[in-house]
Amino acid sequence: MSLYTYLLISAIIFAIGAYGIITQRSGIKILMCIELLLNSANLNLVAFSSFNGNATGQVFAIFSIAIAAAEAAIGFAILVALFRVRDTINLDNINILRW
Amino acid sequence: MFSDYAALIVLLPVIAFVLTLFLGKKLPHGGAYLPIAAIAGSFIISLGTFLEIYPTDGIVQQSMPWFAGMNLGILIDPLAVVMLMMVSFVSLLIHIYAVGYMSHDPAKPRYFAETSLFTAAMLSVILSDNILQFFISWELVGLCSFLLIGFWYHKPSAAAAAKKAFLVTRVGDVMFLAGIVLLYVNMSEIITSRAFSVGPENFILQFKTMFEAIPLINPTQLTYITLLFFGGAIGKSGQFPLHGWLPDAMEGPTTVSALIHAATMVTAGVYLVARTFPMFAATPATLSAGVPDSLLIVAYVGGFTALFAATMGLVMNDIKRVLAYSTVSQLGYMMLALGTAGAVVGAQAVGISMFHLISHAFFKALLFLCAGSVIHAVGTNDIREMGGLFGKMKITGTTMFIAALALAGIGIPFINIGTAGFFSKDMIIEKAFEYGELKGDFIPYAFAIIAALLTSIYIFRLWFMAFTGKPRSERHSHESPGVMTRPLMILALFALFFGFAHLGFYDYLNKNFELMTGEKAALEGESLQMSPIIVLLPVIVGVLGLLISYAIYHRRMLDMSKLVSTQNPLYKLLLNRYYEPKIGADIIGVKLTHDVVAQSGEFVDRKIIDGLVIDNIIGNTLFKLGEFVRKLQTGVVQNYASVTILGIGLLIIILRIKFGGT
Amino acid sequence: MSYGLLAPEIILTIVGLVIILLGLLITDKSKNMIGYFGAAGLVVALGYVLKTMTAEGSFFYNALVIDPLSQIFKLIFLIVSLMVVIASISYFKDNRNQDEYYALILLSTVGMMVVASANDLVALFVGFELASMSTYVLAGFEKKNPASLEAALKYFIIGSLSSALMLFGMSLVYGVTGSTNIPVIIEFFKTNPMMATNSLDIIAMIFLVAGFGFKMALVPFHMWAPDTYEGSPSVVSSLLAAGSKKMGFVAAFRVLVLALVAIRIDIQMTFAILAVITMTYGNIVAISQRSIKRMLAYSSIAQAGYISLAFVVMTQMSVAGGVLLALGHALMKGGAFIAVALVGYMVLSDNRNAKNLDDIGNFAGLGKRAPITAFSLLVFFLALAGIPPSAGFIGKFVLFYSITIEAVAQASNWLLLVVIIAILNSALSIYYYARVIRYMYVLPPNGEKIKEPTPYVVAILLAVIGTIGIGIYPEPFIQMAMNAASVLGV
Amino acid sequence: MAALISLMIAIPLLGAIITFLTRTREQARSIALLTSGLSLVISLILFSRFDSSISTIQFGESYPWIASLGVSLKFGLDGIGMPLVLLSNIVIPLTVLFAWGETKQANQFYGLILLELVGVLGVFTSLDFFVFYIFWEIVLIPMYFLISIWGGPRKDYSAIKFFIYTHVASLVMLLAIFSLYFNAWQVSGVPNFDMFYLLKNYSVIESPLLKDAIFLALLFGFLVKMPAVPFHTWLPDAHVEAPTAGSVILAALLLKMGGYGLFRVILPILPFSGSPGKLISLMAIIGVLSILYGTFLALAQRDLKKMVAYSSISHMGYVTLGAAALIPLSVSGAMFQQFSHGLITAVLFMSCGVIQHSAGTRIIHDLGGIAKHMPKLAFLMLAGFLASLGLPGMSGFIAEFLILVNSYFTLPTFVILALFGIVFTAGYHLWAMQRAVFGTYNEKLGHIHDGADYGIASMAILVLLIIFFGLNPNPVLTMMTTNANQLLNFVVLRGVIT
Repeated sequence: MSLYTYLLISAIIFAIGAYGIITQRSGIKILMCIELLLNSANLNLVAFSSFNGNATGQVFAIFSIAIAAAEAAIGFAILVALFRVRDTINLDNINILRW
Repeated sequence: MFSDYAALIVLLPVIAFVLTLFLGKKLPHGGAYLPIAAIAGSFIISLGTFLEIYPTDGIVQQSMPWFAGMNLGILIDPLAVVMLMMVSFVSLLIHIYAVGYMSHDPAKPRYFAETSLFTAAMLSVILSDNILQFFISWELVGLCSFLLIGFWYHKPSAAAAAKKAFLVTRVGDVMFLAGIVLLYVNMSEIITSRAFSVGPENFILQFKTMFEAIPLINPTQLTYITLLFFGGAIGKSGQFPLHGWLPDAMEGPTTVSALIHAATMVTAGVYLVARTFPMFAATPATLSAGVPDSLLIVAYVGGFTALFAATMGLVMNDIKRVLAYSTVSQLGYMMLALGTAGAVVGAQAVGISMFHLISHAFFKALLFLCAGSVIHAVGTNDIREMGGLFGKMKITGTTMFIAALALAGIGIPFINIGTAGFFSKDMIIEKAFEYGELKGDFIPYAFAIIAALLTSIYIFRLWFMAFTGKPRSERHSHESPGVMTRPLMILALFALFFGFAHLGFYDYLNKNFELMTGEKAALEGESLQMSPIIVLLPVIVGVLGLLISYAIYHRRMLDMSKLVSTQNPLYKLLLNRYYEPKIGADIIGVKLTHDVVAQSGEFVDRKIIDGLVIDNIIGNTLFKLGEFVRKLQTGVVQNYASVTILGIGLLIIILRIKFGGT
Repeated sequence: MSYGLLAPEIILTIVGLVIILLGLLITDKSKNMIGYFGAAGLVVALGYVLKTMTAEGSFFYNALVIDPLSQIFKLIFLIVSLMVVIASISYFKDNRNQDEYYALILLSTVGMMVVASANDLVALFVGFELASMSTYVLAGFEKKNPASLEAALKYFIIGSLSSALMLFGMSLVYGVTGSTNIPVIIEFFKTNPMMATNSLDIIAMIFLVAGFGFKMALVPFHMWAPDTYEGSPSVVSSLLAAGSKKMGFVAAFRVLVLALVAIRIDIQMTFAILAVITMTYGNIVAISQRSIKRMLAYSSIAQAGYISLAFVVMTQMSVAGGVLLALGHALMKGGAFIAVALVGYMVLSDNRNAKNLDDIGNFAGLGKRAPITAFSLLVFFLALAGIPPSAGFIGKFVLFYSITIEAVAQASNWLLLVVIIAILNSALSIYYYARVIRYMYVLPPNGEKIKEPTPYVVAILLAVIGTIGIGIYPEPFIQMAMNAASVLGV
Repeated sequence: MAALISLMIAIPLLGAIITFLTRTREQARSIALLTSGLSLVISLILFSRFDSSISTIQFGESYPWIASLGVSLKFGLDGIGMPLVLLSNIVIPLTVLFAWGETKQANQFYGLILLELVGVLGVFTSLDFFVFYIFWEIVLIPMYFLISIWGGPRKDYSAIKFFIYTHVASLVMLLAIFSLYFNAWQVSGVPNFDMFYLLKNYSVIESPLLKDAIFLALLFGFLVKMPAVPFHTWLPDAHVEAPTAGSVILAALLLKMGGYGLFRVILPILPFSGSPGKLISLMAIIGVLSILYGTFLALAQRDLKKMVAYSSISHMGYVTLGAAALIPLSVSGAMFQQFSHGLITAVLFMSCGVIQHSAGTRIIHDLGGIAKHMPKLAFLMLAGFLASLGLPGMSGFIAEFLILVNSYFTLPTFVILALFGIVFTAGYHLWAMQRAVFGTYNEKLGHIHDGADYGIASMAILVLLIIFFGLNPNPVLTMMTTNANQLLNFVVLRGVIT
């Protein structure tokens, strides 16, 4: 597989993630889409690392995975707190702050 | 010795002004004695100066630098000294008279302060040795006139008349100022081009410097300058077409009318032309260039005004209005004298004109004071409500009759006995005739002689209506107190006998411009020998006018009711003063200037420049835009994400287009 | 190798961790002490930074560098954190979660400082995320308040999206250049200029811009900012607007030099458009706000527009101007949000159940009710509007000046147009500031005069002194900014 | 006694701070009067030591400030600045005196007035463009507050319009300052904000287009302040709503900053601009347009104060015209017009203030005959109005006369146009006097009475000064002429006009 195949796949994943963020209403799904975005970048990094012949990319990817985990944790925490107050995580309804 | 204190002539009344204004309330008679004393001082110094310089043909010149190359200074030459004596003397008499006349007015201090300031300003006009100081004093005279016309400011008509007087004369003043601007520019160009050197004692706008530079000034420019000066004179002396303010100015106290609008201030215009006469006289050289001769215009305007004002004098019913139009008419004579005689006898015209000016000052002041005395007695201005007053007011009646005779110019020709007006006015009419002979243009003469007839008719109409016949009002009238009648008698003496001074006067004034510049003016031509009929004619029309009035208004030989009715268009035209107030004030003043120009300006300013551009286009658009854009912030987070991603997409597209893609 | 130059970060990390530990050990009542402890830590760190303003050094295989640019931004972050911490002593008084709060603030500050020093994309990303994640939590710290949670959620979603975008961009850069070390990347583009203009690289650049732009609140990556600033606790808004926003700028300064080397004119034009749209948008929308925090948020967007003008020409002068304005903005906006927090305190003391604490109506007669706050807000607003003598003026002055001279030097009409638009914007902003000023000083008060709590006052006065001080004696700050700019070698 | 100028600026600044902190209005006004009076004393000392025969900067002071930008605190006075410093120091204490009875937030009120003094003094004395700009901007803020706290019904709109409009103009001017600064920097390699230095290097700029752009930007900045038509629309609004003290300061001092800019900045660079001929015509057109437009608009006003505001526009038009004529005496006339208008307009606005205060209205039609009950006011107001319409013997005449007479050399057509305005100028002044002050007393006004003594006193002092300078303009005119001559040396050298 050439580099471009990886890039293509990563681009597709990225696109799916982006599309999901725009269209989904559930907070959880949006979190998952963000994970998709991050992982498309990770895929890139690893692929480039392999083709560039140095390990920096893989190191970067490991960092990024760790961060993504933390991020997801925070995201869920916020969603839980929100759910306690508002009884919903449908993002369409969460718009008291606007204009 | 007196001439060293010449500055005091002006300063004394100024000091009196300040003192009276602030201390007048605490002094008896509203502090009237301060200005009287001060003006008496001015008169004494003037007289003393005259006696000093008359025998030696001297002149007094004092000057000091002021600002930016201008100066303040004093010039007392024959022209100035006779004016000084006249103004201070008449003013003194009128002030004395006013002590009685104004005795019941609560605002006496203000009155006397203002008349005192007026006298100072007028004396300063006369004394000025440069045109700027002349202009400044001239404006102050106008200011005082404004203040005094509006003396009873709580009367709306008085406030309106004051405003009108100031505005109309302002039109002339602006022309005068424009003339000064033009003169200054020409003078400084002459000076910088070094074609002309000024000594350290000479200043750019000094009369002396100006007159010396006359030959160097471009003749066309000189004509413009003189015409603009004359424009100023038209405004101040109430010549056509800026005459309308003067009859309205009668809203002030009668003493003011006598002082300002008859004897002194209005003559400032004539004095201006006389003062700068060498410049006017130098203009005919440009006739060939198609530019009109300034003196010709002076003559025509003066002559026309003399006639024009006299026609209105015929129909006025307000005693002061009649006298006001008479003043306008007589000022026209003075202008006419400067214009026609200037062409015939050169600078001697100044003497002729000034002589009429001074004799007019005496008899017109007298007329007004008499009118004041009458008004004081009957409490109305309307001559239709007077009548039969002679029995009750002998002194007033007699003195007024003398004044009327003087105004009508009645005397006995060939043996030279007559009233002041006889000598002064007949001389002008004769010169107008000579001018006709010389130039083949008898129009000025025609103006003058017809006006003389009308003058005689209206003044005796006034006298007969007021003093003879049956009383037409119930009011019990009585003679005025001595403080008022004594000045009348003094003035009557002058009105009767001043004329005999005419020869000496002419001689003295003829030297005027020679003394200043040191050059001898060429005497132009000997007087023509005149046919007796021409010499007699002015007197004949004068007497004729008297008889006509006697017939109509005393003997009631003619029924005037047909003529004197608003059905008669001519009468209506005259009574409405040729619709001048309507055209001047309503149409030009209010409709055109205020309603059309100013209001449309206001509209443009508020609605277009400010409203449309600033408020609507800039202000409202921004607010509306803000309100609109604000709504894009929906509060839904997916939309935010969409915008972010859309933004990235757009950026990529923009940059790809830039690069064409690789 | 000595790690002395990294002492501030180390101290803050330790203090942060100790605070968490302390929180477990002490009673809820004595937690009010923690704020002072945090402030002390910040003061020590600040002292270190001030001492080493001109120091240079590099650490961890050149992943972190200490240079004037990093130091001046660290200064900004530390000052802001200090202000926020001091103000929070009042704001979060008697809150039983104070320990976590202060720990998060300190950690987020460490994150920002790491970004300021980052010389490697990995370090940059890690620092970015540290700061971001701490602030996500901080934004939602009032966990009973739906607005606060909503703010946190929006901030979090858009923030993570941006992080992902940025990471994606970084991956592409790494792919093209084979390195994550910024100087190496720049060197690579310098030697291979052709590489710089391929599509991948442009996309990478845009993704990076999006990532930084999110923090900077640059249109179109700004959408979260008004909601988050409005919903978060005011002191946290202060940290976000004044502190973490600047993180985006320092990252952009470091990385986008590369853009400058790479694609020059076009990125210039793009930034110019972004900057102009941002400032205009911010100002126009700010006009009609009734919530002062929201208005400040939009004003903050507008300010981001001004600061990003620095990228348009990328001269030493313009970067210095950007840095100065960033410094000024940190003080002014930080102070302003804290002042709003004080107003909220005041309103609550009137009425415990009051809603819309930052409604403009609550500012009526503030000049009488809380004179120090009102005066400080006046100073901040005038400074934000660019009226001299103030930090805002000096920053704008240098910045606008740098653009003008470029416009003149390049005879570039569109650059001139950009400045003129910036200037008109600056004038327009007066409108909404003046509106608040009017409420404060012209309208009658609707309550009694209050006693302003000391911690707030200290924090606000710190900002006021900084704002005016820079305005009156800008010389050392200009020097610092110029030094910082010279690091970039532009 | 080297630092007199900075002392003169520092005293009112200190006074302002103290005033803000005082508690009672008696303290506040006493301190305001005291400090502004001290400042007046210093300016009188400066004035008496001033050598009118030299055109260079006197009493120069310089302190380093922002070295990296080349900014230093440079102050100094010459014939352009000295009279305006004197004017400021005359007007402000009198304004404080006039507003002696202010009760609303008095300490802030007097403090802001003192801050205005600080601002204008700074503008008129600073010789460093950066410092100049700072003072230029500082002036806005107190005025904004004066209007928006103590103003009339539409004060919000007016205050903000004033603030933004003039601020935009300052910013445009700032751009031009940038360009000048950059240019000078390139020439010498050293950053320097010295005003004269920047202006001197203007001629080095190569592109005529750029030169003109800089010139126009500066001109715009000053014309808005003056204000000249068509950039004047902020002025009527500001004046109508401002409190009397604010109007007085605005018209008497703030407008003068624009004129000061013309002399200090515009004239020195005018001969070196890209197309001086066109720019001169532009200035002349704007000047005459302002004169006539202001006059006619004043004629249309129903509100006395608005009328006075438009008359200010008209009078400031003379300044532009005189400056554009580039004749030494026309320029010094224009400078004198600034000085004189400052005194006159103060009287006019004070009159409006007294009328508003006691009659409760300023609409001319609603007044009438107030002279009956307010004789002192009527007298002083009449004096002010007469001065304003250019009555000889008052300072306004000297200025307008010098401008008209001397501008005729280079701009004859414009002078003739301006002359037309004079009649109408007299017209609206007298019309207003007649309707408002004279005539039958309008009984609807109820019982009115003369203004308070301190107000009348300060007006009287101003009237005396107007008359004094009308009779003897030399104390200030001489120094103006000296500097005007020096300014125009360049003009002659460059052969801009022949």
